[in-house]
Amino acid sequence: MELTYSPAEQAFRTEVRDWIRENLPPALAAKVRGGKRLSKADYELWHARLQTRNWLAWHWPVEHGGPGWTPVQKHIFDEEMIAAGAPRIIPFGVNMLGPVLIEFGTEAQKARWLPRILDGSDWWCQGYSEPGAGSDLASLRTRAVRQGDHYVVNGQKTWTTLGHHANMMFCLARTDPDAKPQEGISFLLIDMASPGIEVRPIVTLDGEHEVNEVWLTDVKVPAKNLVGEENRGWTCAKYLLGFERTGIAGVAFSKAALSHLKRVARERRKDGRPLAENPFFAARMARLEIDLMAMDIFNLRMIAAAAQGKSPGPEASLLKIKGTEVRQEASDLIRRALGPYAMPFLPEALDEGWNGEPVGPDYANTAATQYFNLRKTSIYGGSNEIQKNIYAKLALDL
Amino acid sequence: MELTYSPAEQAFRTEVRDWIRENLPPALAAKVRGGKRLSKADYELWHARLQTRNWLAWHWPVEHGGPGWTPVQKHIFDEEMIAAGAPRIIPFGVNMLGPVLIEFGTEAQKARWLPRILDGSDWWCQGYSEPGAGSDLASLRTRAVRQGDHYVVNGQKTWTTLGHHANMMFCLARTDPDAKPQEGISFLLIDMASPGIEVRPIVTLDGEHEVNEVWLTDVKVPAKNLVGEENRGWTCAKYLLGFERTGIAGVAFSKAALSHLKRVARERRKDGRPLAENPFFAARMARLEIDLMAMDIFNLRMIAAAAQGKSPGPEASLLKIKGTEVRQEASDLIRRALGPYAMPFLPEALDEGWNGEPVGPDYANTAATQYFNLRKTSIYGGSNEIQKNIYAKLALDL
Amino acid sequence: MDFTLSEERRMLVETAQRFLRDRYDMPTRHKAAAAPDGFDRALWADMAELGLIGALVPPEAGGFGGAGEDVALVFEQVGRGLVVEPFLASGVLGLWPLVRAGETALVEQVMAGETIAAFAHGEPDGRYGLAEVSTRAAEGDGWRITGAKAVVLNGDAADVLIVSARVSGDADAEDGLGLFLVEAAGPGVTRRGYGTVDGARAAEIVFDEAPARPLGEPGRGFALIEETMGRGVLALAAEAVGLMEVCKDTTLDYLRTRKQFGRPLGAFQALQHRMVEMVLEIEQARSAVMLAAGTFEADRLTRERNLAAAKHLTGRVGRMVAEEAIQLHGGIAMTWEYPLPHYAKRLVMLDHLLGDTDHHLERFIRLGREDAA
Amino acid sequence: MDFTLSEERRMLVETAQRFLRDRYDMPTRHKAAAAPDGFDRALWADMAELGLIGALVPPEAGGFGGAGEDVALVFEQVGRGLVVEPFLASGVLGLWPLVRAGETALVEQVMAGETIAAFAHGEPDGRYGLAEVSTRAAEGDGWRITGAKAVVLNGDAADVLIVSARVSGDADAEDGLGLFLVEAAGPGVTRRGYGTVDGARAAEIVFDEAPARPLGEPGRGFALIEETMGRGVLALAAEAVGLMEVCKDTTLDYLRTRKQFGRPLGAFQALQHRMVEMVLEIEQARSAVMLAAGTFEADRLTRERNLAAAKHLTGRVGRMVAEEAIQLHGGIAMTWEYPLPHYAKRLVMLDHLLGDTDHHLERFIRLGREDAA
Repeated sequence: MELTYSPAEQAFRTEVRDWIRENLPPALAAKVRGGKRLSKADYELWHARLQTRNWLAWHWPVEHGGPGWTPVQKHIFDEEMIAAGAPRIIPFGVNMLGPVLIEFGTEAQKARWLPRILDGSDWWCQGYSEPGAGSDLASLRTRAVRQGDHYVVNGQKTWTTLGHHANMMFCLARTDPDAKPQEGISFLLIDMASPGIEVRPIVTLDGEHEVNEVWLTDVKVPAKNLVGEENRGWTCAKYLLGFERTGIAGVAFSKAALSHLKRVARERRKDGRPLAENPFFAARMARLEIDLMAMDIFNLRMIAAAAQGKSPGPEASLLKIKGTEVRQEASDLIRRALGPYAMPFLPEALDEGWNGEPVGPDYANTAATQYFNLRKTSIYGGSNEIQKNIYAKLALDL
Repeated sequence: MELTYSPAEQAFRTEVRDWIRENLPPALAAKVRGGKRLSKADYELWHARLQTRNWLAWHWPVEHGGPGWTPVQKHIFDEEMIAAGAPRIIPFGVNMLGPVLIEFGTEAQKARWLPRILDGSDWWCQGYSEPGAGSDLASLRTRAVRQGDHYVVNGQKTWTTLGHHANMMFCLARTDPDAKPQEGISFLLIDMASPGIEVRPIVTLDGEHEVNEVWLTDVKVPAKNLVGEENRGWTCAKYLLGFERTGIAGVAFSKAALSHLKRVARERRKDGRPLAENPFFAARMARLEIDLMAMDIFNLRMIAAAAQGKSPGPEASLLKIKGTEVRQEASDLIRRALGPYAMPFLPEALDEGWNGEPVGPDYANTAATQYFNLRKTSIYGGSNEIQKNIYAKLALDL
Repeated sequence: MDFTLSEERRMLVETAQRFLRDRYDMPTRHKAAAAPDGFDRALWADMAELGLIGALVPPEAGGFGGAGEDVALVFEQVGRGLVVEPFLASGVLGLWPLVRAGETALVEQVMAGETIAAFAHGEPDGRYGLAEVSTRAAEGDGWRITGAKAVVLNGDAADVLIVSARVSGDADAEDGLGLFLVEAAGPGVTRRGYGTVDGARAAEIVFDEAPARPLGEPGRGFALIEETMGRGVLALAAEAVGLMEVCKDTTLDYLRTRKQFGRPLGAFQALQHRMVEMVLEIEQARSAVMLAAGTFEADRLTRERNLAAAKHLTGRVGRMVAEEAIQLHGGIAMTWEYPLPHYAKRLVMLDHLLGDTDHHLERFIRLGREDAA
Repeated sequence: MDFTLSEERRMLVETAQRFLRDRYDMPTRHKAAAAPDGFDRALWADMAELGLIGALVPPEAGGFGGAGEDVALVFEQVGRGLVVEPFLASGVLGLWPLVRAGETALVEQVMAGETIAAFAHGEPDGRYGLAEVSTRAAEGDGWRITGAKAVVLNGDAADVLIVSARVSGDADAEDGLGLFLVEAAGPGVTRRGYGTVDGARAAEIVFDEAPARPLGEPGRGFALIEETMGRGVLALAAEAVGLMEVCKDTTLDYLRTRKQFGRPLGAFQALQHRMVEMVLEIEQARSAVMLAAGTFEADRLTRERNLAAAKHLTGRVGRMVAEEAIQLHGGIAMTWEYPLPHYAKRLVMLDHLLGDTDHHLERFIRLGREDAA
């Protein structure tokens, strides 16, 4: 057993860290760290920078232009990106559609779409979830009917993250209504400029707009935009679910949150002493830190297993559950630490270029909204309840 | 809203308290408080004392000799008994069989058995649970076959509390194997001296013997010992389950445990100060105390509703769950408070008349075994999981 | 032993319920919250007219209630309705010192909803401590106040401010405090109003030699501060129970009707058990509030200990209920247009007002030691 | 980054597993626990022969292991086997000070299982504090020890006692402590042995001018006490993981086979989810133990902080696993003849040895401050 990184891995970490320092604009990192709104241009800039180094499509196989990293390298890259305050890579094109096309796409599809993912020509969004379907993809109701050389699609998608930025959507639609629920689904690529598409914003409980509803009314989709076989779209969707998910536990996010929490608890005071010295608060922080230390090792155990060629098992479900719980707990403590100053909320302070005076400490404004926003992490990507069902069935044989 | 007791109720409390002080032998109270083993004679003595005051069968209707107490009086009586360290009333005859006979028994059955319950002639045990049946009474396998003027009973009962003291058992047995699971069951009274009955001790995880297995092989039971109609025994069993259960939350037990805990935490030391002043331990105790304060009111709300003639609703399930959790938590903290001195266990110290030197504080010996023993409270009497099922169905309509 | 309501109180509850049902739906509430004051003055006047503010004031001061039980009943309805009108700020925290100081005219105006009062007590460097007051009051040409107050609820819309200030002693000393009446629009008062996460409003207020009038004897104000905050704690704990009830009912409705994998969500045993645990904890929280309300007129230690217990427990249970209600709903509970998350947000944020669950646990422990001593 | 075992360590684990499977079933274990010594000396010698004690000792002291990883591996198996032989008392706490003091001959005898050593450190008025020592050592005609030690694990069967005693300083001071070797059957030593709740044995020991030989320099023994206790903490945390694994496997088997209402218990979703939560927490506990084992040779602060984290977490998770395993089984888990409750008892009682979950949380916090300073 060896818990430390090899010299080569440490050198890789240095390389990544140095490159980020040189390439990530400090103003952009400050926006990420301050919880400000990021524009489409912010993401596009960062994607393009990464692509200059060939680090955008780091999940892709070498033969399609991926850097060929080991699981440990991927983990290190992920940690460094988050620690540096880099914007996240928008996953829909590069991390989700890319691998599906590489596995199931025709040569023509690969030739057309993969380069456009890398050079930023397309902004993809994901059309999986539907109102009323929740975590139950098999009850999908969007219909696609083949008419000559195209499909006609009708239905409604929801929780479409950054769909208002997207010009393309990959989408699951039912092509055989008589088949069993999980069969008869197809995987389609849809131009968001097609007539009959309407994107409606969903304002979330924190007052922000990041997700959308997408309404499809008699939308024509060329048949050549079918990925994989007709009625076998479930295979593509499942492939993605089983795809190696580095960072599923969000350890790097939680580490960043913990170190922010420690700073807040040193600065805020309770009974005339730093809050960090209050025994109850210190206990809450210490329990969190211990949970996180353990989860870090748990995560590394999975990565080391992947590095030995083991495919990711149902333990990914456990990591997802614990990862979201720990991250939510960290945000809860940050909110708590602020005391009354968790109350004020100035939405205008999230805007780029806002130069007003904060109310209370400068980090207070987003503490509570961040706590509420993170409730989503245990709901999406397969809710924690679904993860428990999966693990009970696959790993515990119950 | 009025949270205090009426003058009449306060006078009743004084009356009960005074009577207990005069009638409960201090040596017996000391045994109860010290967690020592109680003999059959101890229980019989206390039953007889209570009966002199007409306070043994306090659940019974006035016309059958009950004292006619209000729900609040019953609650007060229960609190005072426990606070004084009185032995519990063994419930099988007086609290369980008695009401069933009063409701379903023939005049002959009432005339024969009720007086014998009151004067202590019979020690009853309960033959409900079976190996493999758990909380699922409907899957009962003990068979009773009618042959002329008697039944022949074969089967096995388990968790028979104090069955080794009993001379009589009331028992559920299947009389119609072809009926639906909950039908075809009959309620029989069985003489433990009958040929074919064997009582085998079950030693529990704390090393003690209180419960038993009862094996029945071709046991003859006179047909006149059938209570209620043949195949309708479920009705009797259900009647008892729905019977008013004062003290289901065990508030009085938890109050006694909390006050003991406070004493222990004042006496034991951590870092040179009383453990009660250690912030982590003080927080554990305070959370427990607050839970208990709330549960006390919750319990009184139910009693007040009963006093207004409302029949006990599914809230009894909630009280059972919280009551066992709080009581178990109190025992957990007492164990914790003792530190290393929770380890030693001298079984001989539980014997009557043991005069040895304790290891550590005199109350240490039973702290851990008590904690383990109380795990049973969330298992028996309808496990907490069953209570949740019941409440979800009956009260939440899920 | 009686947990039933008197006839008068039953009518009070029904009045509030009817008003909220008929006049205060979610769009109305959101609109009120988005108004410049953070609430609707006309609705506030109507609520006053119905006696909902007067119910918080004892008869001898011109109201027709004022007992702990009244406060709890009104605020449970405030919670159920997710009311943004200034019941806490003006109706309790601002009003009670005026009642105790015998400010008859002002009490009447506040009770009528015409004058808005706010309680300016917490300070930028403070954190829930009752005596954490650095703001100074000095007597010369009348009393004048200098200092800064933080997160003053409805401080921007207030007409009068009840300000805690120190006439002597170190920061944190209980001795040397006083309460003062300051005209909100008067000289030496600078206010910066803002919205809060849960849809209410508050203000940062700076006093620079602001003219003030003492309420009670300057220097001996701690008891009144504690008493006022205690009323506020009871109000918040009761509001929390009201919010929990709505969270529970909404979630139950959702579980009964929403289907997944071909069955209603409520048919899944894991969710059933979690709902039962939620209901059980709500009953515990409700019980703690009843205890605090029912002993609100008892001796100080009993009252303050039961208040601390209620605030601790509603804080602990409140977080659980809010998080579970969102989780059991799934995505829809993350949307602004659905009512539930607004209840959940308020329920969580109550823990940031007048002392959080840890603060009140510490207070409960400390009061227990005073009791034993 | 490598979580696999070396070939030697894999063999060590297999050796232990084979022995426990073939020679140490539950009746054997119960019989050993019921023996006068509280364990079986013949089995102990066999375990020594297999190298299971030697694996706890570094090569330079005559063993063939001794690293944190070795300790963790052996004790996970001790947990899985519910072993009552004195691995902790003699193999770690008693042996380590002898190793550090270069007591070659004694080390060999203890490693061979011929001599039983015990660590007499905790005192009747103490509670997990490393320096809570009032027992005195004084030099005159050789060193002599006077004082009382509490709950000395296997203290009744021990041949030699390693005793902590104070040569100077106040109770609680880290300075002035020393470790001493005392013949258990020698003059001035009075022992009272007894069984413990979890089937082990311990003793109260009184020293009255008992002749003693210093191990290391008297007065500067604190570091060795901390180091020895740290090894014990690692051992207990790893033992806890072994116990948890058995609790989990037994419960899973039960849920898969036992039927209720016509379905296996494991088909009920509420129980499934609780099992998943149990497994998740066990993986967390296991991870914390791996971290403590893998950094056991690091600098003091890293080592001690990770040990405190592991003991805290195994204590917290241990209680949950023990209680859930019993609850999910139902009645059968309350019976002596079923193996599970014996595992559950040991798992809970581990929290009473070498500092409980709260103690180590406080220690973790304190060490964190030292780290920041």
